[in-house]
Formats: sequence, C-alpha cells, structure tokens
Amino acid sequence: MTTMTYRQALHDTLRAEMLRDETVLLMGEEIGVFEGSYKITAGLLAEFGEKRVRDTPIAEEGFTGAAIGAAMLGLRPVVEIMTINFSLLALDQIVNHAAKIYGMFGGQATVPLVIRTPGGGGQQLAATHSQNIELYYAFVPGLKVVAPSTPADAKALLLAAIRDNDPVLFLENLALYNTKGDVPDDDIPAEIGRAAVTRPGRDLTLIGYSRMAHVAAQVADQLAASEGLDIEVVDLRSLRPLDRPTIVASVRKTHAAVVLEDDWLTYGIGAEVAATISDGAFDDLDAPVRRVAMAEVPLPYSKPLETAALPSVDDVINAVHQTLDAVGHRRQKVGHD
Amino acid sequence: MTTMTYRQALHDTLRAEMLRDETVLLMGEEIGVFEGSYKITAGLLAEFGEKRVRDTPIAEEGFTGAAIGAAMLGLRPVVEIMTINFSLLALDQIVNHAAKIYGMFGGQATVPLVIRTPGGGGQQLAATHSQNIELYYAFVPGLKVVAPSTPADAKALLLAAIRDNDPVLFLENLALYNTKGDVPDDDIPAEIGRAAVTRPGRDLTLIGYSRMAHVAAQVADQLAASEGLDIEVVDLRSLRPLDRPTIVASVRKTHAAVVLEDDWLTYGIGAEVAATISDGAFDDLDAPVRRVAMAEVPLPYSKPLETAALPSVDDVINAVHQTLDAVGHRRQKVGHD
Amino acid sequence: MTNNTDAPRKTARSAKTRPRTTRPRKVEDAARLVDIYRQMLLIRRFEERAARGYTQALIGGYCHLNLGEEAAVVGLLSALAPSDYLFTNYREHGYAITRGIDPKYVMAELYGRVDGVSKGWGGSMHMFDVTHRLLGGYGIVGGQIPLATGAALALDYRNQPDVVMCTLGDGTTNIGAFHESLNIAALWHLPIVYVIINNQLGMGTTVERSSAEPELYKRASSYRMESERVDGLDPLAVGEASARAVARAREGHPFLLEVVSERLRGHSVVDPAKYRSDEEVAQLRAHDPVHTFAQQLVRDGVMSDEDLATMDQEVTARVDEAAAYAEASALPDVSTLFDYTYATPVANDSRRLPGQPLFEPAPLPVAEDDQ
Amino acid sequence: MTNNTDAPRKTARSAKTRPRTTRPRKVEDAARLVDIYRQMLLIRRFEERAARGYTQALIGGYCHLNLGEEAAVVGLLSALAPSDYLFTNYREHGYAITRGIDPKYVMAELYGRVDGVSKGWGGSMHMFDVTHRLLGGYGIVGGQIPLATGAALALDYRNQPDVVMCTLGDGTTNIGAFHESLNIAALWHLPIVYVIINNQLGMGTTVERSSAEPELYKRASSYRMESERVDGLDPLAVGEASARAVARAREGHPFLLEVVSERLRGHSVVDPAKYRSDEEVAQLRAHDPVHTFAQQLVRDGVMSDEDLATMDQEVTARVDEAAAYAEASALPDVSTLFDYTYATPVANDSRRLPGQPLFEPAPLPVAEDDQ
Ligand SMILES: Cc1ncc(C[n+]2csc(CCOP(=O)(O)OP(=O)(O)O)c2C)c(N)n1
Ligand SMILES: Cc1ncc(C[n+]2csc(CCOP(=O)(O)OP(=O)(O)O)c2C)c(N)n1
Ligand SMILES: [Mg+2]
Ligand SMILES: [Mg+2]
Repeated sequence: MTTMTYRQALHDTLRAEMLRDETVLLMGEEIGVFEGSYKITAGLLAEFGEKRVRDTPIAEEGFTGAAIGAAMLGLRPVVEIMTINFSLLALDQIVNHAAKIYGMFGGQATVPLVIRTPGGGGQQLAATHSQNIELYYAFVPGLKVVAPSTPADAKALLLAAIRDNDPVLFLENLALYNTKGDVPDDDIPAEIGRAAVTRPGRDLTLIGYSRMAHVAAQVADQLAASEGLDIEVVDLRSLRPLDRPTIVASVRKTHAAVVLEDDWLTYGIGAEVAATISDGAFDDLDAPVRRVAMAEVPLPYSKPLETAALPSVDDVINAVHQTLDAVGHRRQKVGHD
Repeated sequence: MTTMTYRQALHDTLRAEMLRDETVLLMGEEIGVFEGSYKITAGLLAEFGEKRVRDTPIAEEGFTGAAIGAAMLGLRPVVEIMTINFSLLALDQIVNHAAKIYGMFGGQATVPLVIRTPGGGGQQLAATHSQNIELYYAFVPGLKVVAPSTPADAKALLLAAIRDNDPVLFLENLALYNTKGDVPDDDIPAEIGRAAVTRPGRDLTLIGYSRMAHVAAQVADQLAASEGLDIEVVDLRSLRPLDRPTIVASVRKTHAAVVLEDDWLTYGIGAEVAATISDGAFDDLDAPVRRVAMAEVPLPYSKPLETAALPSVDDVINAVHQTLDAVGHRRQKVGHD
Repeated sequence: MTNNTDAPRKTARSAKTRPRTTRPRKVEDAARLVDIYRQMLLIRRFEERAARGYTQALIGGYCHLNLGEEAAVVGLLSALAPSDYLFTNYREHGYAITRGIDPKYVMAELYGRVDGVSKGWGGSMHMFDVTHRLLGGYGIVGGQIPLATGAALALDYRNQPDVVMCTLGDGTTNIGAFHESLNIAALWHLPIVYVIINNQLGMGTTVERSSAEPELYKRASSYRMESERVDGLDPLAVGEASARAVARAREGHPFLLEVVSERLRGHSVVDPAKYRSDEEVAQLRAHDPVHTFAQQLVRDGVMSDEDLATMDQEVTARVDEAAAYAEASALPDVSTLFDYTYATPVANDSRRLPGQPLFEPAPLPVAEDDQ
Repeated sequence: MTNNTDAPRKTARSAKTRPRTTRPRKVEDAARLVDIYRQMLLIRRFEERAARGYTQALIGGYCHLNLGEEAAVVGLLSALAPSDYLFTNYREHGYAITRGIDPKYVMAELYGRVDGVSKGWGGSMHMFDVTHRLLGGYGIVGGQIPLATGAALALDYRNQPDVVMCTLGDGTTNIGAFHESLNIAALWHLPIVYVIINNQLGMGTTVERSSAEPELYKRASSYRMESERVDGLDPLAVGEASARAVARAREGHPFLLEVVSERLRGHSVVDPAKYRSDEEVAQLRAHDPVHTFAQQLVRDGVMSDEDLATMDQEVTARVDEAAAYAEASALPDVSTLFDYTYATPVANDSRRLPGQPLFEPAPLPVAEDDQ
C-alpha cells in the first residue's frame, strides 16, 4: 500500500502496463514532449521513445480512429483526449466505429482500446471546456465506461481497461488529479460493471461517480459527525454496464436515495440511476429520489456564476435533509418500516 | 385542413417559409440536384435556385458550422443532415458552438438555425445507420429539440423551429415519412416545450415521441377496441425543454405509465421521463414506470435479429398488461384509489 | 512565396480529362488477361444478381454496386499480396469477391444469413473477412480512413512487411477524416495506399460541385505525399499504377492514387439517377469497362466470341450458385442477438429484449384481504 | 500525371525559413509608424499585465497571450475595414484591443466582470463584440473556421461588400474543420481570408512534428485557393500581405495567408515551456518584434529613445487604468445565471439551481395519526 495522488496512480499504472506488455502504446496531443496537458504521461516519452509515446497532430478524429484501427490489428493503444469536451470531435470514430466493429462484423475483430479523458467543471474554463458528457459514451452498447473516484480505483480500473478486449472510455476528472489515497502495490484489475458500496449505512443512500462520489463520501462523513446520520455511499465506478443490482440493493435497505452528478440534470446520468431505483426499489422507496446536478446552462466563466451552477456540498446536504424529511412524513402516514 | 403525408407536410412548410422569408435557405448533402435522400426537398432547387438550396460537399462539420456562422449574421439556415447517425460528425459544431454562442458571449449573438434529420431503425441499415441519438441533443442546454409524430405537428413544429431564434434540432423519422394525417391550412406555429395529450384516458398513460408516439396511439386504440381499456397518450413533441408538468399531470390522474422509445433503454430519453414521473407523481404512482426500448446491441442487419431488437406493438401491449397487473395488486394491498 | 492559382473556376468534367493509357504495353500473358476478364465479369454478374435480389426483397437496407468500377477493383487488388490489408467502404461487393472470398458467402451476407461473411450482422455495407484481410466495409463516409491509417501504424509498429490499401470515393475527399488521416500517415511514414475511386459523383453531386480542386490526386501535396491519377476503365493501367503505389507504401512512403472511373447506375439500387442526361448515359455505356476489355481481348486474339460466351455462362452459373447457397443458408437465431456486444464478457451487461422488464416483477405484494 | 515529392522528410525549422522582407519599402508616414508601434506596445503591456493578473488570481481559467505575435496582430488588422468581420481563437486579447475595443472592457472580461466584452460569461478565450465585429474568441481548436466560413456565406448571400478574416494557429491546420471549410469557401467563392498564425508550436509540438507539409500556406493548393507566406515579425510586411489578401477576398477569391511568427512564452500563462532550449529562448528574445520595431523606428529617426519611454509610460498607464476599471467592475449576480440559455423564451425551460428540487415538495401527506 502506498499513498499517492490520483495523477500518480494513473502515471504509474500506464508505465507498469507499458513495461509488462509491449503492445501497449500511448497516443494523444502533447503527451510526449509537453508531457501531457495534466502531466499524466510525464517522463514516459523519455523512457519509452517516440514509437510507444506518440505526440499526435491536433486531429482527434484522425488519431482516435487510427488507434481503433491499430487495436483491430492487435495493439493496445491508450489514447489521451485532452479533455472530454474535445472528444466530440472523435465521436463518430468512437460511437460509429469502435463501438460497432465487434458486433457489425459478427465478432471477427476486437478493439482493445482505452480512451482516457478528464471531465470536470469548476476551473473557470467556460462553456465549451467544462462539460461532463460521459453520457454520450455510457449510452452506447459496445462501449464500456468507467469513472474512478480514488487513486486505488484509478489504478485498478485502468489495469482492467487496458487488459479488456473492448473499447473502454476511462473518465478522469480535473478536480481529482491532486487528490490522494492509498493504492495497493499489487497488480489486480478491478471488475468492470461493478459499483462499490464505499460506506455502509442505513438512513439513506448517496450515489455518485467520479468527483461526485468523492463529494458523497465527504458529505456522509460530515453528517455522521455533525448529526449522527448513517448514510450509505455507492460509488458507481462503471457507467456502462451500470450495476443496477448494487444500487437497488442499497436503496431497498435504506429506503431513500439522493443521486449526485456533475452533468446537467435533465437526461443526465442520474436520470437512469433515479429511474432504476424507482423501478427496482418501488415498494421500498419512502420518498422521491432526489437528484443534485449542474444547473442547465452553458457554464459561464465568471466565478460566482460558475459556483452557483455547480453542485456543492451544501446542495447535497440540503437534498439529504429534505429527502429525510419527506421520508419521515411518509413513514408517519403509511406506517412503513 | 388537407390530408397529406409527413413528407409532404415538411416539404410544403419548407417551401412556404422560403417564400415568406428570404433569409431562409437550405443546406445539406444531395438536397438539390438529387432532391434529397428522402425527397423532402424535391423541386426546391428548381424553384429557388442554387443560392437558396445549397448542395454541400460531404462535410457535416464544415457545412453545419457554416450554417451556424451564417445564422450568427442573421440568416435562417435549415440544414438537412441525411440521417441522425451522420450528425455525430457535426456534434462539436452543434454542441460546442451552436448551443454555446448565445450564452458564452453574454447574449450578443443568436443562432437561428434548424437542423432537420431523421432517426429510425427497422430499415435493415445495420449498426451505424439505425441509431436514435436524439439524446445527444436533448441533453444540451442552449439547444431546443422537437420530434413531431404527425404531419400536422411536422408542419407546426417546423414553422416554430424556423421562426425561433435558437438552434433547433428537428427530429424526423424514416418510418414516418409516408404516414398520412390531416394538416391545417393555417400558418400557426406550435409552441416548443409543450407535450400534447393526444388521447385522454384514465387507466394508464402511454408516453412516446416520434415513431413511438404513433405506436402509442395505435396501441391505445387497439386496447380500447379489444379490451375496453381507457389509455391516455402523451406525445412529448419537445424533448428539450421537456414538458414535465403535462407528463406528471397525466400520471397523477392515471396512476400508471409505460414509456416508449426507439433508442437504447439505459440512459435513453425514457430514463428521464421515468425519473420525472417517479419523482413528480411519487404518491400517485401505483406501479413502477415500465420502459419499452430498443435492445442494447449494435443493431444487426439481418431481419429477424433487427426485428427482435426493436420495440414492437406486442411488446408495448405486454408492458401495459404487466403494469396494470402490478397496479391491481398494489391497489388491492394498500387500498389506494 | 505566392501561390497564385488563377485557373478557371469551372474545370472540365474530370471524365473528359481521364488519363488515357497510350504508352505501348509489353505483350501480356494471355492467361493473365483472361483471368482479369473473368474477375471483372464476375463482379458484373454478381452485382446484377444482387440488384435482382434487392428487387425481390431478398436483400434489404442500402445496396451500392460496383457496376462500372470492375476494372478499377480488379486492377487495384492485383497489386496486393494476400497478407496485405484492405479497408473499403459500403460499395464493396466487388472487392470482397475479387479479394478471394467465395461469392456465396458474400451473397449470404446480402441475404442476412448466418453463412454471410459477417454472419448477417453487417449486410451489403459491412463485408469483413479476417482470413482474406478484408477489414470492412464501412457505411460512414470517410470512417474507414482513420481505421486504415491505424492498421498501417500497427504494421509499422511491428515491422511487418505488409501494406494497407484503403479505398474511398471522390466525394469522400471533402470530409475532415481524409485530411487528418493523410497528414498522420505522411508524418509517420506509414505503409498505406489511399485510393480514390473517382466515379465522378457523390450521390448526385459531381466532383466539380463538391471539390474545389477536382483533380483529386493533387490533394496529396498538402501532405508532401506522392500521388498519381490513372484511367480506371483500363484494368491493366490500374494494375500497374497500383503496383507502383503499393511498392512505395511498402518502403514507408504513403501514396495517394486516384482512379478515374464510372458509375453505371444510380448511387444505390433504389436510385433511378434521373439527374443524368440521356447523352451522359449513352456515353457511359460506350465506355463500359467490361465490354471494352472484352472487345480488346477479341481484337488481340486472346479470346474468341465463343470463349466470352462460355465464360459468361460459367460466371453466371457461379453467381446463381451463390444465390442458391445464400437462400438455403439459415437466418440467425434470435438467441444470438446478444452474442457480439462485447468481446470480453462483463458484469451487468444488458441482455434484455424490448418487451422484457428491467426487473423481474418483484413478488407482488400480498393483497390485504388475503392476509 | 505523377506528383512525386521526394523532398527530404525533415525540413528545416520554419523559423529559419521565415520569409525576410528585403524589398525596398517606400517611405512610410511617420505618424502611421508611431501608431503601429503604439498598438504593438499596447498588446505587449496588456498581456504582461494579464499574466500578472493571473498570478494574482484575479483571472482564472486558461489564459493564452499574444506575446511575440504583436506585429502579426497589428499588421493583419490594419487591412480590415471597421465593417469587416473577425473570427479568432482563444489567443485573442491582442486582436480585441487592436480591433478598437477599449482595453478596460477586455480586462474586465478577464476578471469575469459584468463590464467585460462578453459580460463575464466568456473569459480569456471568448471575447466577442458585435459593434467592433469581433465575433469571438473560440476555445475549441478549429471551431471558429466553419463559423467564419458561414459568416462569409451570409455576406455573399446578401451581397454585402464586407469580408471575413479568420485566424488560426499552425497546429490547427491539421484538424478536419480546416479542410472542410477551406474547400467550401473555395467552391462557393466566399469573401474570406484565413490566416495561419504560425508561431511554430502547438502547445509543445513543433510544426514539423505535426504537419507533413510544414510550409502551411501550400495547403491552399488542395482547394485551388490563393495563398502567401509572410514574415510575422514585421508589421509592415504583414500589413501589406493582409491588404493583398483582403482585396482578393473582397473580389470573391478566398485567400490563405500564413504569418510566420513567434510565441515568446509558454502556451498559456501556466506553461513554463521547459521543452525549449536556452539557445532557442535567446534567439526568440533577439527576434522580439516589439523591440526590433522600436529599434528600427529609432534608427530611422521616427522616434527617439525618449519618445519610446514616454509612449511606454502612456501605454502602461492605460493598461493600469484598464486593470483598475476591471477590478472596480461588479461581478455578475447569480440571479442572471439563466439569462442566456435561450434567445427566444421557451416553455418549461429549466431554471433550477443545483440545490433545488425538480418538483416543489408536494404538500406532504398528512400523517395518519393527525387524521
Ligand atoms: C458521414 C456521412 N455522410 C453522408 C453519408 C451518406 N452518403 C452515403 S454514400 C454518399 C456519397 C459518397 O460519394 P463518394 O465518396 O463519391 O463515393 P461513391 O458512393 O461514389 O462510391 C453519401 C453522401 C454517409 N454515409 N456518411
Ligand atoms: C479540438 C481541440 N483539441 C485540443 C485542444 C487543446 N489545445 C488548445 S490550444 C492547442 C494548441 C493549438 O496550437 P496552434 O493551432 O498552433 O495555436 P497556438 O496556440 O500556437 O496559437 C491545443 C492542442 C483544444 N482546445 N481543442
Ligand atoms: Mg463517387
Ligand atoms: Mg501555434
């Protein structure tokens, strides 16, 4: 076990996988000489050379597509798209090609590709550089989408993604790169498609992923300390497949849920989570599932507006309180529990 | 009132708007000499000339972006993207530019643009040509998304879209082009952001849009005739904004809902509709909201596989029955109603 | 430092500027010529049969034919070794059979049967055969170009001696992926030949109305890439140009080859091509590459009229056989619908048909009056 | 028909091939020269001040400076009429102030204040001013190119005499939107000048490592478009080239102008640019366009050292004023968050803050024991 940042965990895992398997290569803008916009690939060009660490032209569609083609011939490219916003330019290659090639040709070719890309608002990057559009990938059969929230998961899920034979969108987050945590020294990949109950509890379930799983844990700790609340936290970890059983089992136990997400509310990732709970825990749910998400605007640059538009710890605490109030009233009425 | 096809309604409305307003121009691949892949623009090049009916190179990003730029200077381009699948290539221009320009620059420029594009599976076009990805647009603040299911709505919503000062994604459907209906002879645009209760009922609410609103109406008629069921049908018509009040009011009355959609279930449009109902009609809902959607696979070419993957009338009838069963049992138990 | 192009804006229709192969040709091996003709004829008869199958509703979806491009297809593929890779687009039946895939598997794919090259999952636009190194068949215009470029990258990465050939249409040269990919290939010296099949039309849009530089091979200069234009109605000329291009690619010099060809019918089988004048259609017929090559073989004494007729019978029989095979092949079973979503099985993957509920209905609450 | 390019693969660094303006120049009006220098110096001091503001956390987000590109900016814009349109990218403070927008509004935008050109919604990357016909400021590489092309289409559609200028970086020439847009502009004869600011680097990637044809102006030939390369350190040369290009565009001939320039610092203010050698940095300093032009003015007797110092004081004061103005300007009120989602108000638009529920909590069911 070593304590390190999320960034370091990513870096070290990339390096270890490159050492382990020489079909693993890195491609992306500015990942070599510049060492990556967020320095995840620092030092790797020097260590592995231009063949395995490829600075690409600014051509998201071209180089992502090239990585898909290389994967079809058995390489295991790990592509960095500088931020998820720019991935829109490669979407045709990812959705119409990477996600389709295995099925459309009747299983004759696989695409063992990883696309690493950070989402995240809150850095005053304004409307086009602050989006959380993981939905665009999570929606697509043929893709797998993972979203680690801790350094340990960053490692374990990256190992899993690289060794998987399907295209995996690996969602990082600008706000998590400097967060720290314990990382096992082993070499054990996580299982894609599994959420984790990262904190057991009985009063209410908080569900999040990526940065918002982090916030969920923070709120749960805080409310335990300040109010003695016993909140369960579910970290989705995998957005596609979505681990419905874990989500539903938690809410069947707690009878209440608040879903946290950094994307826009309407049609966001949380919509599916809320719909899933409302369906799978229908008879156990004691209050409507509350969603805390970004305000539905093109995110402004100016700090006060940006802050107001993004979900905060206070917003989550509020939602927890209101949900518990609603639960209390309904329990009184129907004598449930 | 004139009876005509959905195709004819679109064609006639485009023509009428071009006659009314000379800032309206059409752009897209093969819309001129070839008269449109689905012949919506037949005859318009001959009538209006190359200036106003522009055959573009195969360059979805380039010509869609050019239409956005032209709109910024006050033209009202109506772009045709041959099928919604190809719109992925223009997504950066639509999501990062059209949807952002008004907000990102503090309201200084508007983008009065319409993007017409058909979705739809069921034509054996295989995995890349059969997708329903309206979600990608419905998710984005700054865009408006409408999805008419009848010739009358095709006209009224197209009038609204062309006259609106924001970018509007206008979703058509391959399977609807030849359907017929009565179309008013007037010139009255629909109101974007409003769903319609197209059939009132008390037993259950069926909710759909585009082709599936059509299917919903069909099923409601059929079950009224065969079983005397009184089903309410809500046609969403507008996916962004989503008309939550109309949806919720309906389910508060009927206490049960089935949501129909032609896209993939997980994270699809129906997820938000189901989450909305489960939240807004929490105390009135007598059974989980059932969703009928496409199987989560890259759609195969071969007919039996394709048919199995797409939602059918029988699937909907089944879901209605099962939902009513569930309602019955719960009502018996809690003595609701 | 000025790059002035005051060329007249409307250039001649490229058909008229098709490079004519006038240089004297060394005496060809007759057997080879006959074989080339056989391959061209096989495409011709196969495509005609496919068109019929479509009319009979045995084939669905979109169906784009190689009619008029037979010389281009046969010439191009003659320069590839079996270990080389081919990426192409939705207009690819001819490539599939010329690459050596038995026509019966290609026809079975059109019919959506389990014995189809893509097991019925792909259809007309998505032929794929890993043994013949035909890596698709793609329906998104330009979608194959980045993929092919990446395949070439993999070959280079592994120091394999093989090359990639990637075909695309004239209209496709205007899409971003073309630009991004050619730049990458040239930067990284990838072993790839990009081939523009210039049939002079997108769907109904001419090259001149879609490409500001209608001499498409010249676009290579944006990447310091070598390029050439060749007469696509002459299979031998195409074969030679293809061989030159492939040789350069094998040395790590990507190449852009433009093959000026014709499209004898509509864009796809359902397009009546009303936008073409009678005169244009008559001209097309006069240039028909299959007929022209047959006449040449007769003139040069390589085949007699009788030989031609015999071969036509053989080829037609082969195509009929393919159709019979396809019709006899089974349609895929619905139980296989979820077989190809993921190559690595994964927890919580959805395998639900549209009618199935997300959750098995919970044991229904026991009714109160039952208690 | 062969287009052989056996040019050596590694070309000289384009810096070394920057076209030198050696032709004799007619005597310039001294006042104009002084004015050009003032504009260049204003960019210089403004950008230095912006860098400081960033360090002081008064400015957030990404912040890209025009340091080293002053001559290019001033030269380019000198050829535009006020009624012409300008589209640019995220590296655009200099363009905004040179276009005539008061620096205080540009600084206020950087500070995220209501008096900013974009009311604080855009920040450093998204300056927009409809009166000065600066139509953004875009952060997506290449995103501005289709938009600018469409603006030119609108001008042509309405027979307006104005032109569009669209600037982009060297690295941006490799993205699909560049290719698609230039082709469309050339096909449709649109009144637009595309300007490549070739500062020889993307972020840390050189032109040679990103563009297979590093003489970027040559890419115009793919579209039969006219093009030219000019020394971007010489404001007069740039001004003349820009005037030529704008004149052609006004006649309906789109133009590609490459301006070979320098980037004095890192890609953005937070980039220490460690990938540059000391030697390279020293060379950059020696070429500094602002110093060079000042020296030239002194040498030619247009300005004295004292004049230079006075002007520097004036300009610095103006920038200080801008910063003071920005700091005094109000931050936007949270109540305005939903003001700019839609231009045409629409039913059921979401105006919910993250903490607000989707539905006002229904009147809570009355508890049973209250009944
Ligand atoms: C991205 C995209 N846009 C549009 C289409 C529709 N489409 C299919 S083929 C075609 C014309 C292609 O012309 P060309 O490249 O000349 O190839 P050809 O069909 O002539 O062989 C178009 C526009 C598509 N499949 N993909
Ligand atoms: C589509 C997209 N990809 C990547 C980026 C990140 N990015 C911002 S600026 C830049 C380099 C651009 O280089 P160049 O075009 O030479 O312009 P310069 O910054 O040198 O002015 C990159 C890669 C982006 N903003 N958009
Ligand atoms: Mg063509
Ligand atoms: Mg640059």
